[in-house]
Amino acid sequence: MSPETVILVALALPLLGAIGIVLAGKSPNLREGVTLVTALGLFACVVQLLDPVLTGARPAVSLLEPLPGLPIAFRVEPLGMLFALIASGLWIVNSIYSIGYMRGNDEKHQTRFYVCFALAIAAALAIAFAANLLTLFLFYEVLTLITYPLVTHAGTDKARSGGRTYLVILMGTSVLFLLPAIIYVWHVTGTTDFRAGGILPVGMDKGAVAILLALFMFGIGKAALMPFHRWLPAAMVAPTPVSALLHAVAVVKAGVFSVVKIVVYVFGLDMLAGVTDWLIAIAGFTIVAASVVALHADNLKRRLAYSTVSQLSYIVLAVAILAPLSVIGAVLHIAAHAFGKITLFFAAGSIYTASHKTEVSQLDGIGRRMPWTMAAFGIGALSMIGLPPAAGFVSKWYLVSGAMAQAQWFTLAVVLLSTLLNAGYFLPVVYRAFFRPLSAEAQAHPHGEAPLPIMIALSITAAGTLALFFFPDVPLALAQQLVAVR
Amino acid sequence: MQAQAGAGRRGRDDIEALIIDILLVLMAFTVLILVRIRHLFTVVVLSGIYSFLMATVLVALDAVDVAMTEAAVGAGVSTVLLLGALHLCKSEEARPAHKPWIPLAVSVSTAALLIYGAMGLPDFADPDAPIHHHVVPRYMQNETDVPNVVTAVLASFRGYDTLGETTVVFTAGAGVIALLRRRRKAVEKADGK
Amino acid sequence: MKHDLVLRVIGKLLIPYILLFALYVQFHGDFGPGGGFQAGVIFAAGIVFYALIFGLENARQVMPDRLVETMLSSGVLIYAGVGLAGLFLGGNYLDYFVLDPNPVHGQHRGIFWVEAGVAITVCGVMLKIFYMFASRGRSE
Amino acid sequence: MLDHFGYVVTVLLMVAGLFIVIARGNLIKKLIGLSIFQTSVYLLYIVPGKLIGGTAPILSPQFSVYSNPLPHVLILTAIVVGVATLALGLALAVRIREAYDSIEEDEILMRDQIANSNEGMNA
Amino acid sequence: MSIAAHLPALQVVLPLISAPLAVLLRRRDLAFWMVTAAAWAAFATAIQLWLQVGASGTISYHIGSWPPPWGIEYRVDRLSSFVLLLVSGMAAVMLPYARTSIEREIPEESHYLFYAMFGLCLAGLLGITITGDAFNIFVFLEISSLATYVLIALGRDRRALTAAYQYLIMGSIGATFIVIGIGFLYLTTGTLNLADMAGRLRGVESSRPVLAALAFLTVGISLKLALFPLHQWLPNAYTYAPSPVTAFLAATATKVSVYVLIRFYFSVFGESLVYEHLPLPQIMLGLSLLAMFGASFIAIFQDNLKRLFAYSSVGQIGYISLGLSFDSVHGLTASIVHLFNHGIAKGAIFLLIGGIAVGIATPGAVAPAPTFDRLAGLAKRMPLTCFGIVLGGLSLIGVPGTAGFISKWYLILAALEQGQFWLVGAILLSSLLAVAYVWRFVEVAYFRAPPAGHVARKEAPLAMLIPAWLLIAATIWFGLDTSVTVDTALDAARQLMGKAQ
Repeated sequence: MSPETVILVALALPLLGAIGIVLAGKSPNLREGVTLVTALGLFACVVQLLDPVLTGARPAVSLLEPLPGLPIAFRVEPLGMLFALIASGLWIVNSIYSIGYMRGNDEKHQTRFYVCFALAIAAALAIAFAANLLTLFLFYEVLTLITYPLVTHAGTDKARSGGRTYLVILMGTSVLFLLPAIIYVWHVTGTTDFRAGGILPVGMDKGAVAILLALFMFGIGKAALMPFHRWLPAAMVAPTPVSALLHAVAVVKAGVFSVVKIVVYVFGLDMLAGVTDWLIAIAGFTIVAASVVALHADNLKRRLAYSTVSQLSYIVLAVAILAPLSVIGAVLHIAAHAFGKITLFFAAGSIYTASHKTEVSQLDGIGRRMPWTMAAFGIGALSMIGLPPAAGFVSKWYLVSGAMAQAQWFTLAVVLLSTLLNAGYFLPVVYRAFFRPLSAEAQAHPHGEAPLPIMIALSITAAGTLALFFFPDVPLALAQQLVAVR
Repeated sequence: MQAQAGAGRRGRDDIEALIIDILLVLMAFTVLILVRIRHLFTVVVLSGIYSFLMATVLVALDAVDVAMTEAAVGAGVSTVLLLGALHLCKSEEARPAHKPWIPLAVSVSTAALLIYGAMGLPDFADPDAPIHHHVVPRYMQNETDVPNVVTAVLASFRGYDTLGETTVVFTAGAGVIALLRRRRKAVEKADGK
Repeated sequence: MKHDLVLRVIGKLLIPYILLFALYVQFHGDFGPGGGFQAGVIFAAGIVFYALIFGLENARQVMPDRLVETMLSSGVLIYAGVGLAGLFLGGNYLDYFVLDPNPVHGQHRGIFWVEAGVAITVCGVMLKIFYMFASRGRSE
Repeated sequence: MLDHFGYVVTVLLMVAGLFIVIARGNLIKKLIGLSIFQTSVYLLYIVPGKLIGGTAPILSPQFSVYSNPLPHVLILTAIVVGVATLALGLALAVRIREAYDSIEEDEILMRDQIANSNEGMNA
Repeated sequence: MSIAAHLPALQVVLPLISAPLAVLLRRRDLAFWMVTAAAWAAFATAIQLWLQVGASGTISYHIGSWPPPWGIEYRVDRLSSFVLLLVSGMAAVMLPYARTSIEREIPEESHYLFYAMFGLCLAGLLGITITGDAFNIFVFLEISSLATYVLIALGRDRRALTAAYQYLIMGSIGATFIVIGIGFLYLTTGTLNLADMAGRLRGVESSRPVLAALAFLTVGISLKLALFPLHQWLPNAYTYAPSPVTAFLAATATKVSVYVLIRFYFSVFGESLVYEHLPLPQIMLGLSLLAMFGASFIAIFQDNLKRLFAYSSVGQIGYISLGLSFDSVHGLTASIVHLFNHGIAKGAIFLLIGGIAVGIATPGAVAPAPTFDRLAGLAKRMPLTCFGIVLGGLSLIGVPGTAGFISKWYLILAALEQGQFWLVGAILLSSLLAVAYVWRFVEVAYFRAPPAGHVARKEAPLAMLIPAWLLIAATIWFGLDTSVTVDTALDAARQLMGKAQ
């Protein structure tokens, strides 16, 4: 297959998978089988694209042209390649995990769940491969809409209200800020294509650039920059696999991916020199503030959610520094955070499935009953804090190097402070789990590890988190390509 | 001799205009009374009188075809229909519940706009007005060999309008059948309650 | 009113003239005021008059509902048909010139049929509406 | 003479008709107002078509000045439209009277509100 | 006789003849086939005309072979051919739907009259669109209006009667205003032919009767197209009319009125008169914003789904009139595209709501109003219907990939051209209101448990689903491939503004 065909197949496969899931809806085993096969097939497709991209090819396809000069088109470049690899790869693991979780908790509407999941992955891939802003925006919205049923999966009042927040913030920011920004870009340049080095005219008014940047940054609500981060904790009402894949990988990464992509391919790093100070400040504030909230959150998923808010801003911050090294850091962090955070969510879901515990304060001594889960949690936590031998260390290293190169002392201070805060809210969990005695109440309800599929998935991602520390070659190569093409 | 004829003619013309004006004033009175009266039977009778006056004015304005139609339709058909409907309904109008300020404002501003526009129109009976010069002369050439120009224009030049007009009548007829046809069951009464 | 002898006698005398007058208005429309519409209304008025004096049921025997409803649509069809005839004879829609080898005669012919169509529909509709209202009755 | 007297009276008639339509709540009176409104528009078309000393537009060797026939044609159509509207309006009024037992707008509105609130309670 | 040359006449005459034939035959099935065949023929004609106009420019057809301005001229240009396409296409799709739908809504003995009225309404709308004569517009407007009043009154709820009556009064006032406007124009120019009128107006620009005519036509037509403060007739009419009627009206009637407004503004008065001598654009801008926000806001709080989307229509009309207020090619393009796109989407939604009415009815009984408490958990029973409404709703919101996005794009473009950035914000903000009302439906239908003791529901019959889904598919199609819609609208706008390439 030519790379162009592979792109189309990769986009179509999850859609076909969704149809297959609907058809197989009556038989759960067949249905989950379809999901797994689709996920594996998809990953195989995406991997096929890796070699051409690494050797410098940029396969592209154009589908339709709804508006003159504004086609719906796809083009694979390093950044999108990486995002696609992560999303499709983790979908496999997450599918395995979902099987254990959804069955273990007797969730309803499972067919709808798997269908929406497949469609969400299709949308994420389309975002990854988008060749222009319009295509990106189109699938960005599709992703919002298609994940809405996943967020409100439980159908309770709480879920509905969470879903409403989710929709209002994501739709609102994208329609009110992102869309005008795209239209403005088109108005100024006559195109919305992503091009290396940016498309905005050289010598554009700095004020206009700053406003445009602000529109983009706040418009991409999925990047959860404060004050538009509220949807992320709200979305935690969803079942854990949703939180894991979508709110650690696909959705939020679609957000920061768009941030990086727009900064690199629409503005160009040079264009932004001198107009990103406020962004650094806001990203820095978000990192610290979210960490402080996480510190006080007792609900484990909520703590993880705020940790995500904080970690996403690392990526925004890294990009805002505008140093090539820090951009590499941002790209690596997309990968590192994806593996680390999905591990953490998996662990949280594992705890919930096995023991129905949701609060940090209930976790005393649980490490003795669920050693594997809590070990994996520990690895994820290391990655979040940025300690070796976890992936988070590599990305933070690049980030810090970039900041040093630009003499960004504020950034360094933020990173240092947040590292401490991260340690402050993750390590106590690990400590409680392994070194505190089981509470009396917990002793009355014995339980072991979570079901096997959960454990398999958990182990894979934890191993991945470690592996990325030792073998960051592929993401690094892609990131370097991204920066080199300037 | 000629001057005398001219003077006589002008006298006749003035009388023509005067008759028209008197009739118009009468119509205005009829309508003003009509606004006030709440007994619907009287209102219907007054509207019949109004139509007759209208028909008379139309004769004075040389619109004999229109006058004939207005007499037959306005004074005849409409009155019969109204009486028929009144027969099926109550014949006393309720006292208005609130002061009609908004309708009054709407009416007055419409009037102002109308006057504003009408004052710019060509004078009454101005032979130089554009309507007498642009399209009409050809109608007067009698290409269809039908002396009544109104009929010729109605049925031939603008025959398509008249097809539309016939269709309007047909629509009303079929519509009234659809609305007043006896239902096998009285459904709509049961619904709202 | 049904039993008012004077009215019945006058009606009997008058109604034929009303109907005749309607025909006059119809066919004299080319030369004087009048035409299909007025004729249709006057003809219908004659029947309505009849219905008022001799009762609705009698009128319905003279002009049965079936006939009236047929008139309703056939008038429009005649009119539109004249238009189509113009098409088939090689002219535009509603082109009367082509209805006869002599264009002016064609106009006469076209106008005649068109006016007939108008009269039929108008008469039918007026009667039908009258019937519908009259037969509705007060329903308490 | 008053050159625009005809127009002024026409406007008065129109506005009186319009006023009855909007201000009155009785369905039949509204329709009468509507037909006065429509009828008075006839004058707007016909009055300017009149030529003093002219005759009705029926061609004859005796006359040379004719009033304008085109407005007559248009107004013939308008009259027909007017009566068609009136017939339909009255038919509707009769049906409303049967369904609501009233032809006063306020009463009908009130009855609808009651029906609406009942609907809400049943649900 | 060669048919191709007479298509403009046949376009209107075929549906017009089908109606009396339907009444003459009096048989339900014959009437249905008669009117449906006429509608399909009209659609085929419209496609052919659209192609012809696209290939060789404006067509002028002289009825009765009398040349304009003496006779009545039919004039098909880019804009009218586009609107003809919309109107006849909608009728062609909706009639088969109506056949199944009215079985449950209208007593059987009235069916033939329903079809006749439908045919007349169609003929009237097509006639308004195609004619090049001012008075002829009025005549055909009345045909379609009278037919519409009857169609609305055929609804089963008694409130349908009052809705029809209210519409009759407001519609007749509007029509009379239009006659007054045409009268002023006629008295100043001496002609009734639109093109001729435009030519003769150049000499007498901005004289008082012309300005009065502009005002009366604007108000009269605005009544018909339900521009914001003049929309009062619309919500009740849409709510209580039989479902196919609501769908057809929503998709075509107001759109044709918009067409008439555009026709008068650009083809008769000329943009310089409309846009320079009066504060009309400002007024229209204000009213449009009021509609976009006011009506959409009211829509959010409606409990009856039909009424909700009726108010949404009023709001969406605001977008159309907003495009008109710009006085630019892109603004006009936005209006034209949106009248098409919104027509399709709203038509589809109302068709689907008709399906819901069937679905929630107990067999044999009158369908209850589609209020939200009856719709809880409906998506499970009627997945296709509900999903269709969601897709249609996305088009109302203007989500990319749907037709609604395309029109909003041009609207925003027009605002940007004039440097009105705040307006871009307003347009986008108002689409969030659309999100709110569409999402009310989504939440109720998808995420609320069905009411206890609810009747068994199943998907609407295929005969109703297929037409509705055809339109939904069209909504998506025209969101992705705009070669038909945008190209035609751009051409039409350029033609109207005298900026043809």
